[in-house]
Parts: sequence; C-alpha cells; structure tokens
Amino acid sequence: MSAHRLPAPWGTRLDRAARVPFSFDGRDFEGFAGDTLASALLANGVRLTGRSFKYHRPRGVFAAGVEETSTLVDVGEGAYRSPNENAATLELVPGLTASSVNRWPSLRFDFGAINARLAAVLPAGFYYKTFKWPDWHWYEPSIRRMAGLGRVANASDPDRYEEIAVEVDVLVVGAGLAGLCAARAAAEAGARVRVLAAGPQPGGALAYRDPQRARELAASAERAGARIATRTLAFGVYDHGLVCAREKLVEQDGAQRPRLRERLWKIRARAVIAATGAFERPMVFPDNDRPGVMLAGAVEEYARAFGVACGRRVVVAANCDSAYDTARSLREAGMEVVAVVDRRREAERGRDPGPGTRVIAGAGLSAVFGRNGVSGCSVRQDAAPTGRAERLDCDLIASAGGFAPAVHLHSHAGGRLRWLDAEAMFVPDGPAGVVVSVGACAGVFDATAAAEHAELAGRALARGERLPPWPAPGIGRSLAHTALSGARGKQFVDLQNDVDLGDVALAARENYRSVEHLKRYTTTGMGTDQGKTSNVNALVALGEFSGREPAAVGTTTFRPPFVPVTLGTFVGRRTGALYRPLKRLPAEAWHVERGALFEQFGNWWRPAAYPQPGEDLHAAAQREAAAVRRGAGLMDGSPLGKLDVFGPDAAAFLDLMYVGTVSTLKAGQARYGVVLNEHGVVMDDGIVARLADNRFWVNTTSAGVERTAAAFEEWLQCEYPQLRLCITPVTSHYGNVTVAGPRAWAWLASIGFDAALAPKAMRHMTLREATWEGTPLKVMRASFCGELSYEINLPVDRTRALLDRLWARAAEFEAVPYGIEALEILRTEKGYLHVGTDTDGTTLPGDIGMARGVERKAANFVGRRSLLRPAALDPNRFVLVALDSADGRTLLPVGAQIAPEPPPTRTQGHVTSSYFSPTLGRPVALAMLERGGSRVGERIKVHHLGRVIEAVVTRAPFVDPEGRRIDGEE
Amino acid sequence: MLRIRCIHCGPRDENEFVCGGTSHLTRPPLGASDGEWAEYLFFRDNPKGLHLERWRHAQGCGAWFNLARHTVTHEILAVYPITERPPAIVERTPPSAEGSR
Amino acid sequence: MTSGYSAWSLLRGAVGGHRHWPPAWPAVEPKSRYDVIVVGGGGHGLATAYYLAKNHGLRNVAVVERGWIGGGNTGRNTTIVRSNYLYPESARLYDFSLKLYEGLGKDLDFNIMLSQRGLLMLAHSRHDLDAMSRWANAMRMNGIEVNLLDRAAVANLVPALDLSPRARLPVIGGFLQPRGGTARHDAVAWGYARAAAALGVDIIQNCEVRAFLKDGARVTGVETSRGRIQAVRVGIAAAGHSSVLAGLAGFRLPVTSYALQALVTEPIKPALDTVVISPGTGAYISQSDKGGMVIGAMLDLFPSYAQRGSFAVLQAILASTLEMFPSFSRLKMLRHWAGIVDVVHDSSPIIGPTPVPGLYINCGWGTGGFKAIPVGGWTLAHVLATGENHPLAEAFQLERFVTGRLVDEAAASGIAH
Amino acid sequence: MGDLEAALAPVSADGIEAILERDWHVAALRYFAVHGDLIEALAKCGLGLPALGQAVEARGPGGAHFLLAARSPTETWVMTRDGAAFGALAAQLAPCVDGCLVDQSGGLWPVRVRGARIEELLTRIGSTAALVAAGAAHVTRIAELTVMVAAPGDGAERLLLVDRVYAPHLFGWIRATVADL
Repeated sequence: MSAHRLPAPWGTRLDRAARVPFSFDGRDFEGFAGDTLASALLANGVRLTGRSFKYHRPRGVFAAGVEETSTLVDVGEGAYRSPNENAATLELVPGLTASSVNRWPSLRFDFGAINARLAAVLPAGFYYKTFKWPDWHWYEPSIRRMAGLGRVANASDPDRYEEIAVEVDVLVVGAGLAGLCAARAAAEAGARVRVLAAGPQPGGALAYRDPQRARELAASAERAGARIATRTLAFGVYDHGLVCAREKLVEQDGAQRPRLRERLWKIRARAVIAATGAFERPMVFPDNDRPGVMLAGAVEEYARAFGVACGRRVVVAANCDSAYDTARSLREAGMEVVAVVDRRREAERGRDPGPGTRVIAGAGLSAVFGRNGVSGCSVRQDAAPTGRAERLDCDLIASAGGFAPAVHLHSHAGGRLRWLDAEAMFVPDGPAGVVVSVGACAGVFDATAAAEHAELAGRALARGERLPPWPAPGIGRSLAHTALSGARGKQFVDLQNDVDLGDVALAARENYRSVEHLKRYTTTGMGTDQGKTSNVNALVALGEFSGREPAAVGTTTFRPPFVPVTLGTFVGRRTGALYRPLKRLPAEAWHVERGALFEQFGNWWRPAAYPQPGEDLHAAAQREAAAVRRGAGLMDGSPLGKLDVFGPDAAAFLDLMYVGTVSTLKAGQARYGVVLNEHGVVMDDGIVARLADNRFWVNTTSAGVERTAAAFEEWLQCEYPQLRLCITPVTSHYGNVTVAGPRAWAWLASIGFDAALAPKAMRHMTLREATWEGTPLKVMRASFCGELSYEINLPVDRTRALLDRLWARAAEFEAVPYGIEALEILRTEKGYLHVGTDTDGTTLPGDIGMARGVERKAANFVGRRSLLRPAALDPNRFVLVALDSADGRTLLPVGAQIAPEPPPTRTQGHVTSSYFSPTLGRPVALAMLERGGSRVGERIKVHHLGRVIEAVVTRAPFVDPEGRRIDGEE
Repeated sequence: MLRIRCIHCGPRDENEFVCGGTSHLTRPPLGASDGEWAEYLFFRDNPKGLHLERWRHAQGCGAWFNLARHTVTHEILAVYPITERPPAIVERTPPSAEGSR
Repeated sequence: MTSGYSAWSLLRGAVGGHRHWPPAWPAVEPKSRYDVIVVGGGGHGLATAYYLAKNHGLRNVAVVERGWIGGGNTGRNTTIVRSNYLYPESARLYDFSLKLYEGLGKDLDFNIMLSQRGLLMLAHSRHDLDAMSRWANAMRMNGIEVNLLDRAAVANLVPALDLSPRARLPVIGGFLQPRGGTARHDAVAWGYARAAAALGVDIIQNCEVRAFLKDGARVTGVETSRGRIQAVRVGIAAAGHSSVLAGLAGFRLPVTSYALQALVTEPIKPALDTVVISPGTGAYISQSDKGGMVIGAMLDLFPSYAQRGSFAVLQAILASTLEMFPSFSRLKMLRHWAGIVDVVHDSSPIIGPTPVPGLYINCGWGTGGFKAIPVGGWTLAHVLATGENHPLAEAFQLERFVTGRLVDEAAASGIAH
Repeated sequence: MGDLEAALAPVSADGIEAILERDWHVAALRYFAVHGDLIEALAKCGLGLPALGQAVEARGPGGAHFLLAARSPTETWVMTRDGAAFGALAAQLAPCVDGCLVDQSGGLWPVRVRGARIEELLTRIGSTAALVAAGAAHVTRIAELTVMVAAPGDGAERLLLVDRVYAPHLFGWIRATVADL
C-alpha cells in the first residue's frame, strides 16, 4: 500500500503551512497541523503500525475515528507516559513521541508472532481447557507478560485535571448535519442549547464533504444562541439527565511539563439529543485484517479531511449503496478503483452504481494476498461457488459492509433497540428517558430526511411538545451475513482481540449461545474499541451458527464510557492533600513552635507528642505522661466534639439518647455518658453538663461528633418531631485547653484564673461559666488521666493567648505540653476506655460496665430493647478487663489474642490498649475477655504472631485506684 | 448520580444527600417481642419497584424528608415531609417487578 | 467426562478444526419434575447443583436461571478470593471455600485461573496497624496464614504504591494473606455448569420464576416463564433478587439490595502483582491476566436493582485508587458496571431453611459473594439433600437476627477511630 | 503539612479574588415555633428572619450592618462586624425560650469572593447549586464540603461560609482552580 499525500484542496482539516515534526518508534517524520498521528503515518507511507492482541498479526491503520482497533500507541515518557492512545483521534502536535505497543523487540520483528503459527491450538477459550497441570501458577507469569498492550507511567501524574458543572435545557451530542440542525431549531425555539463536538471542529462528515455548508450551519446555530464546544466528547448518560463529557485541553507534545490536561463536564440536561452518527460495518472475508484493509468511509475521510490517499489501486468490498459514493470520491482523489465487489445481487442494490466503475455483483472476497501489506485479492461469485476465483491486483481494500448506528447514549439511558432486517442494523426503539436520537444514530441516513427530522425534534424538545415521527432510514439494503460460504482462512470479526468466525462457531457449538456468553468466551467486543465495528458481525455470525435471527440474538449491554477515559479526569482536583479534608487545630503554630510531632487522628492533624532532641515518639510520650502525674501538663483538646442542646424538651430528649439518666443533672453538674445505636452497640461517649434548665453542653469523641450530631438530629426529626429542642454543633467555635496534674490549679491561678474555680471551691465533674482577662470561659473539672484536670473551653480565637500565657509560667510548675500518645498512657493507667479502640461494632454497654441501673430508667433510650436479647444477656460475653504482664516487664502487643491453647483454637479475647506505665514502671493493658468480670486474678496466655506471653487478669485503675489524686496537691 | 428535589432547597445532586432506608417504620415499645424487634431492625420488603424511603439533605439544610422512588428506573415519583403519609398518587402505583437490564 | 479438557485434547481438536467439542452444558427443555430445583444460575446456584450430584448423588436436579448463567453478580465482581476473616465462624466458612477453590480447577476439569498472588491490606495510621494486628492474630487463631508487613516490605511487594510520607493517607504497613488472590469469574460459573451437567443436572436458562407452587404451606415447585416444574425441595441462590423471590413465597428477609460498582481499565503490561485493599480509603484493586486494572468500590448507599452505578461514587472510588496509585492517573477506564448485592446488617450470609417448608435459601453475601461460591454451594446442597444444616452454616441462620447473635465482621474490625 | 497561615492566604488572579475575612461576629439563630418569643426579640433589634434560600441585609442595634442568611427551616446565620451590636443582640435574645442565639464566631468563617469569573470558579468547585442570584443563599456541597454561598445585596460578590477547620481545604480547591482559570 503506497499511501501518499494529496495536493490541496484535499485535506480540509490541514494547515499545510504548519509543518509538525513527530517520532514513531524512534523514527522522525513530519506531518501538518490538523493531521492525526494516523493520517500523518499514512501520509509518510507507514503501513505497519501495530500487532494484534493474541496472534500478534501485523496491523495497519483501519479506521479514522474512535472505532480504530489496530493503531494504539504509547505517548510520552516517564511520568508523562499515556498508554494505548488511539492514533486515529490523537491530534498531531510538535514533538509528539509515540511508540507502538504489544510487540517485542520491534513491530517488524515481533517474537509474539509465533502465536499466529500456533493459532490452530489457540482457539477461543483455549486457556480454560489447559494450563491446569501441575498448576495455573506455573503458566500465569509468562501469559501475563504476553498480555497487555502499552505500559503505565512510572511516577505520579504531573498533569492536572478539573471538572465543571453546567445546566442546559437541550444538550446536543454530536455536531454533524443532524446535530447542528437540531441545535439551531432548539435554540431558535428559545432553549439554552449546548452542542458537543468530539473533534477539533464542528461539522462531522459534512466538514470534509461540504466544508462551506458545515461552516454556515455551525455559524447559524451559534447565531441562534447554541454554544458549540469542540474536543468535548460525551462518554456517558447517567441518572436523571446527567451527561458526562471529557474535554481534551492539550495534546501530548514533547514538552514534558505539568499542565491542565483534561476537563470533566457534568451536564444536567432537561433533554438530550443524540446525534452521534453510525459506525461502518467491516466486511467479513479471509485475512480481512491485513495492513491495507480499511473501512471505506475512513479511506474517504483520509482523502478529503487529511489529504492522504491510502493507496493507488483500491478494491471496494461492498454490501451497501453508499459504497458507490465512496468509490466515486476515491476516483476523484486520483485513486484507481479496480472494482466494487458487491456482496448483494444486482436486484438487491438500492440504486444504479453509474458509469466508470467495474461492479462484480453477488460476489465476495475469497482471499487477500500480502502479509505486512495488501498486494491483491481474489473474488468469487455466489453463482459459481466452485469456479475459478478472479485475482485483482490492488494495494488497498476498502470495506463497506453497511452501518451500525451508535446507539450507546440511547442505551445508557435505558433505551430499547429494534432490528431492521433490510438495512441489517439495530436502531433505537423510541426515545430513552431524556435521550432522543436523530440522524444516523437513529437509523436516519438520507441527508434531507435527517436534517428535517432533527429540526422538528429540536423544536419539539425545546417546547416540550410531541416528538416528530421517525422517518425511514433511506439507505437501501445491506446483507446481515457477508462471509462467502466455504471461504477458508481466518475471517476476523474482532480485529483487536483476534476473534474470527471459527471462534464464534466454536462458542455456538459449546452452547455459549447467549450473546453475553459469546462476548466473554471469545472476548469479542472487549477491546479498547469495545466492539464498535465487531458487535454486529459477531452477533450475526452467532445467529448463523445457532439458527437464530439477529433480533433474537440481541446485543450485549452498552456501558459507559463510550471511549476509554483517563482516570485522572474522573478524579479532578481530589488528589494529594485535596483527596480528603484534614482538620487543623486553631493554634497549630503554637504546637509547631513546641516541636510537636503531628499525626492524623480521625481526620484531625494533631500532636502525637513533643519529642525533645534525642527522643522518639515513645520516649517523649513516657516523659510527658510522667510529667503530668508529677507536676502538670497542657493538651490542646480543641477537636473534642461539642454540641449545644437547647430547648424545653432538651433534658427529656437526652434521656432518650443516653444510656444513663441526664434529666436529673442540676445546673453546673456534669456526667459521663454513653450513646448506643439501635442495635445496642456503643457508638460514642463523652460528658454531658447542664448549663441551665433548658440548655446542655454535650461533649463527644472528636472522631464521632459528626456521626453523633447526625444521629441526634435523625431521632429528633424522624421519631420525636413533637419535642421542642435544637442541637447545634459548636466544635469549631470553642478552643479547648486541658490543664491536668497535681499542680494544675496552681498553674492556672498563676495566670489569673478566678479563685472560684479552685478545687476546693469547684467539685469534680462540674462546669462553671467564668471569665479570664475579659474572655468568657466554660470550665469543666473532668479528667481523662485521673489527675486534677480542667477542660477550659473558650472562644477559638483566644486559644493561642491562653496557651502563650500558660507557657510563660510553665517552668515553675514543671509543666509540659503532652500529646495524644501520653494521653493514651495516662487514660490506660486509669483503665478508662477509648471508644473505637477498646470497643468495636459489637460492644454493648454492659461489656464496659456502663449498664448499671438501666432497668430503673424510664426512657426507652436508643438501643435499649436490643440489650434484652439473648445475645446481650449471654454470660460468656467479652467484657473489658485490665491485664498485668506476668513478668512485669513484657509489653502485651495490641491485637494479641487470648486463649489457653495455641492456635488453631477459639479465641477468648484480645488486647485492646497496652502501654508501659512510667508512673508504675511496668506495662499496663486493657483487653476484651470472655467472662472477664469473673476471672480477676486468673493467669492467661496471650498469643502474638506465634509468641506466647503470660498475663494476669487484674482490676483497673492501675494508678490511684481510690481516686485520691482527683483534687490535686493541697 | 440522582437529582433529588430537597423539600426545602430544590433540586440537588445525590452526593449532597444520605439515604436513611425504608420509611414509615414504627419503633416498637420496650415490651415488644424479640421477633417484633427483629422485624423493625432488620426485615425489609426491599421492593424491586416503588420504595418509600427517608433521605437527609446532609450537605444542605440538614432536613430529613420522604421520597417515593422506583428502585429499578430510579424515577422519583414524590417528595413529601418526613412526618406525613405518602401522597395519594403514590399509593395507587403498585411496586412493579420489572426486569432490570 | 465425555471429552476431557487438556493440552492434548486441544491438539486433537486442532486437527479437526475444533469441530468435535461437545456443548459445555447441553441446552435442555425443563422436565416437569425434579428432586431439587435451584433458583439462580450464578456461581452459588451452579455450585449447589454440582455438589448435590457429586456429594449427595442427587442427579435429578435443575438450575433455573432468569437470564444467562453467570450473568448476575458472578459476572460483575472484582474476582477476589480470600479468607482473612476475624470471627472463627466466618474464618472456617471462607477458608473452607478457599480450600475448595485450590482444588477446583482439577475437580471441575476447567481452568478457573486461581491466582494466589497474595492479598495485601494497607494500614494508613498506627490505629490501623493496631486493628490489623488484631485481625492478623485472629486469623492465626483460626489457622489461616498471614504476615504483618512494615512499610519496606509493602514497598517491594507493590512498587507502584505511593509510599511518600507526604501522601494524604501515607502507607505505613499492612498485612498479607499469601493464599488470597483472584480467580476468573466466568470460568467458575462455566466450570461448575459443565461439571454439573456431566453428572445429569439440567441447566435451564431464560427461565424466570414467577411464582412458587404450594401444597398448603409447603413449596412443591415453581411456576416459570417456561412452564410449571415440580420439586421435592427448592433452593434459592439469587443474590440481589433474594427479596423478590422471598416475596413470591410470602416471607421477608433482613436484606437490602444495593448497586456495587466495579470498573476495568484498558489492558497494560504487568504493573501490579498482588491484590491491594485499603480499608481506610475503601478502594481495592488487582490486575487481570489480560492486563486491565480491575477496581472495586464501596456500595451506592441507596436501595437499587438498576445494575448501573452512581457517577459520584465512581469519582470517589477513583480518587481513592489514585491516592494509593498516583501513577495510574493516565490509565484510561475501559468499562464500568454494577452488580446488585444482597446486603445484611452483619455482612454475613444466610444459608439454611426459610420459614416456608420445603424452601431453602443461600443469600446475604453482600459484597463478598464470589469468594464464597464453593462453600455456598456445598452448604446449600447439604441442607437441600439432608434437611439438616451443614455444621459450617450453623451460625448463619435467619434466627440470629432475633437472638442478636450476629457475626459482624465489619463491626469487629473497629469503627473508624 | 504546609503552614496553616499560608494555606489561608488570599487568592487573586485576573477576574477572581478570594479573601478570608476573620473579623466577623457570627451566630446561629435556632428556633422551633417561627413566631415564638425569639422572633419578637429579633424584631426589637430591627432584624427579621429571611425566607428559606434567602440572605437579607439589615440595620441592627445601633444601626450596625447585619447579614442574615437562612440555613434551614430551624436555623438562620446572623453576621456583623460590629462587636458591640452583636453583644447587644445576644443580650436581647438571651432570655428567649422559643429559640436561642448560639455564638459561632471564629468557628464559621466567611470567605469573600469577588471578580468577573466568580461563576466559572463556583461551577468548578461545586455544582450548579452554587450559582445564587442576588439576595439568595444556598447551603450546598463545595470542594466536597458543606458550604453556604450567599450573594448579599446587589449580588456583585459572594460570601462562602465554611467551618473553620475545613477552610484550608476550601482554599486548597480555590487556589488550585484559580491557578488554571
């Protein structure tokens, strides 16, 4: 095939003044601006462009659009490598570096081609029948290396992607003749109309058949108010009129620098007009996959749009009337049309082919000559099945098997299809939800009829009126089955995945007769082209081999995306730090200055500890915990969940939310409470304080506040709407500085805290509203570490001031900042539980000693009924216990399992929290243990990854069991 | 992605909402049997067709409301306040067991 | 096996243009009566029929499938097999299934491409590591091999992972079940169908159950789109459609059907050799033998039978996937679909009798049904043949929802801290 | 993690500006019966509740400028830069029983967005629900966060109200988007 460039005016999309250098497989070439990589390769006479997936047969450019099966390339290097790009839609830009895929070492000498020789033993599904002995793992690695086309990038993607949301009245997908007519009519009828053109310019096929009319039509649509977006391809129709499209912003040039690469359009449309045209169906004949066998429409497009003649002597293998128009175009482009071999008998032709072309009717191709390029073919007529085949010398075979309307968007929207026998195609069977099809994708091919129908449809949709009747296709007859009976050799149905008629026959023979089984068993239609040119031929062949009409065979499900779409385009800005919000402390800078080591805790960025030089996290935490016990420490508790609950029914409502009773609290009193879900499982815990008769201050865990606030709101709105209260999260309005330790009060007094807050004047588990240097405070004496402890809630913008003033006097009280790790040590020393660490989704309040007195409570609180089920009353439940290491030295690993015998055996529990206690000089741990309440003093075995450690069940708290330290130093 | 008309805020994308499952369940009293409690907690019609369900406009006004929605086509037949029974038109539409694709 | 599958049989076939291969399962017309009817021609239903014949000698069995076998969740999942479960009852069930998978290729004489490439769970915080220590130790108590990995071990196992400390969710370790991996989902369905048919089971497609035939309260067969079929016992294995069938039989299930999405990218050369799951981000990924990245998601959390997914959830899945594998950003999605999964509150199955005499059910697998196909079939066959629950299924009965003895794996692995 | 203050720095390019304004006093008005004593107390201060989806400007105590935006059927956000007027309003509402004022100052941050390309920004970080007419206020999903977008007065500018802890995330989306506008 000696493809070559045609002179102007051929090549309506070319800018012949702009020469574009590019490279393919290391060789340098030149094309023009407006070329695609495929058209530029053809113009430079490059015939061999790819290798097929399974047999590694040589392949050349086959099509001119998204349906290209054979010319996939990797583009760009390193982090910029984009695998499997479709060369037929890749716009040529200066410095484009492309490399062919799925071949080693090169396209011309590919070891994989050995598969073609073994083809006889590699029918469809051969891998199900073998590779079982000794074991699939023997064979898998080499099979995986053979499979796959391109290669993935080797570093994270430097390019950026974004998304944009828009609402329109009428969205027109496709800017060909039908699309533009519909858009103009809809816009003239007053609708907000947007038109999406997948390519660089509107007009579709009209743009290269009649550029002048295409420009005028596009301009008139825009004058009427329609907005046309180019390089924007609608790839999916989703629920409720959502259409998603991908806009290409930059092509892959050599300048490997980060840019905004693609944009995702999320379009909500009241009505969608699909005007996406139709794909040409390839003819089925032996070796119809050779480089030089191309879709007839593509050959015409390369000539008219890209100024490339794909060959000098062409044979048109036809099965429809449009083949004769294509033949005429190729003759105009200076190519010699050797013959039109029409599969249909003369009587079946819709119209007379006209003078100048030799037509061989009722005939088909019985062989193709040439391996890496077509050198000729042989033709045989049905009338003389055993007669001598006639050889035709040619370097190009144009395949014109009829058309397959692009019914993808119609199907995404749930539309049904209908088979037209005469035209041998599936067309939409009426509208589908918001999607109405016009033009070729609706099976309307006659230009005038299509334009008129599109206009009526556009106007009707804009006005919300009845749709116009569907006109006839106007395209003449096409045969469904085109293969010559008795022809020998591989007659391909799916070019990319190497599926031929023999494979379809095998599937039918082995009863893989559902069209869905055919696809999965032979992999036809599962390539990157998703069966755009193979689906109809495959299902027609299946019908032939299983005695069914195409309508009875049906199609597989059309699924988004219409073309492969970059993962980054779906993700947009949700990468790196923006993948998921990270909550920051109000006075983060203060902690940075103190050398804090930050970690993520429940999506908060908080200090785990404040390591001093030479300390790691654990050493720092040990020091901090000891310092709190000895002197004093401060912790930034701002993430603590805080809810303001106000209203006359607030107390009654909280009685329904908490296991314990809240309504008996007096103003200023605070009580620890646990919240369940309806299954009785402990979901959250925290302190509830009464501010006034009709107002409560509710603390929850920092990770659980959004879930708990939502749960309260759900119960209020859905179950107890009659109760008069409101729940307002105020977590971010209040900073929280917790000052704990025996000298905590002395430290606070030193910076001017009101004497009314002194331990003697203010009892533990009470809340006082006070002021400090003009700042209103809510101060609560609550202790998660067992020492004297003040939780100071203040307006968030005053947090830094309090931290600075405390830090200025810290040394006097040997006071330190302490992080989460130290807090965990301190609370474990006291045996206080941490919801989500010591408890899980099965823990009931009774398991953690929080169910005392439940029977006496009146309110049917959330989850209460679940506590009366047999599983809840089971004496063998796992309950929270304290554990000592038997040797007083070895740390019990968190997650270690408890069981008398070594595994495999039934576990009796696991370690939930475990730290070395600096205060006691030995490890302390908590665990969930079967019947733990009655096993204090028992010696148990703890198993961790094969190691066994002895432990003893004991009682918590480990430190200050009588709680004498709660009021701090005298 | 659904487009749900919030009862207060108007049409919004599905990712602003949270579905709260089947609506119009009555919470049994404390004295209910384990079987009645299980029916309330777990057992559902799970219809392939019309479903009366609760939704919360989580990233909007925060309100709960009821939706009558078809679980195959996702068509939304009605939006009505959380405290009300379904509107008449919904009652008459039988939950169809239409084949799904 | 009339004609065994092997390299030799392929050679013999090559000579004759592969014309001698018999149907994998013959196309049959339904008989009027069987001993057992299994409703649902997915993996679980076909496995049930095979084990009825193989384990219990019951050959007068029919599988009735509404569409085409393997067309439901069996053809829509991400093909992951594992048994990394915490509760002994779950661990025994899923490990029994994995053991059956390990011998299934030879047992069915059908290459199901079981690829035990290892299943890696990622930890993104010290809290995650603690939870995984419990998970791994619980697995060892159940006799299931597992290794805890530090960051370096994860790095050399999965080089494409983003292990930079500045990642939004840094990877700081994880645990690996070496025997976990993937299997070819279609092959599992077709393998069971062929083996069951060879033992005499009738596999009847395009046969939708419209009603149950009853004699008093007892089920005595089914009314289908291809006529009436009697049976002594009927088993339901219809996954997302379990409630529809239960409704026809007059009872309700603790099941809600949700769409569960999955997608595949275009095929590329090998770049990911293990299955990687990140509980923290909710994404899971493996590379198929053809070279496509198979990516799964969490549920679309509103009831649906629509077999298509929400675009918003799709964006969230891919954001999580690219958080772990930022170099996959330029890969292109080839196809995206959804299955309808039957979700139960404790994410554990229901395998045993229903309130209706003569009618048994296998459902509730939710998002984890594929890995359980062999054991789901084995245990449903057992109760259908003997009327007694298989020991492995004892903990997974309907009455657990009344007693509260749930087997809640997800809950046991800790609420997000 | 990048420096917090840097994360909150103003964003500006031709046709678009986003600035965090930290000097506002903000509160949530909560209420059950819409015509309870809270509404009367508000009226005494010269203020009234806007309709759902609306944001109104008004003169509060001492003639200070106030902005009230409807958040939900039981909540309205009230904002002013005048601390004294804010305190006076809080005092006026303190005794009410049919509703209350909950101070959210410092916890709920307004971000002012101005310039010709406001809508190009908002439709890239939110859905079309982020497009509000003059005098309107929508609470919607922006940068995956729950954000109120209000167009007070003549609607030339927008105020985005976001929880303080999520402000760096919102600015992250705005900064990245504006850089490519």
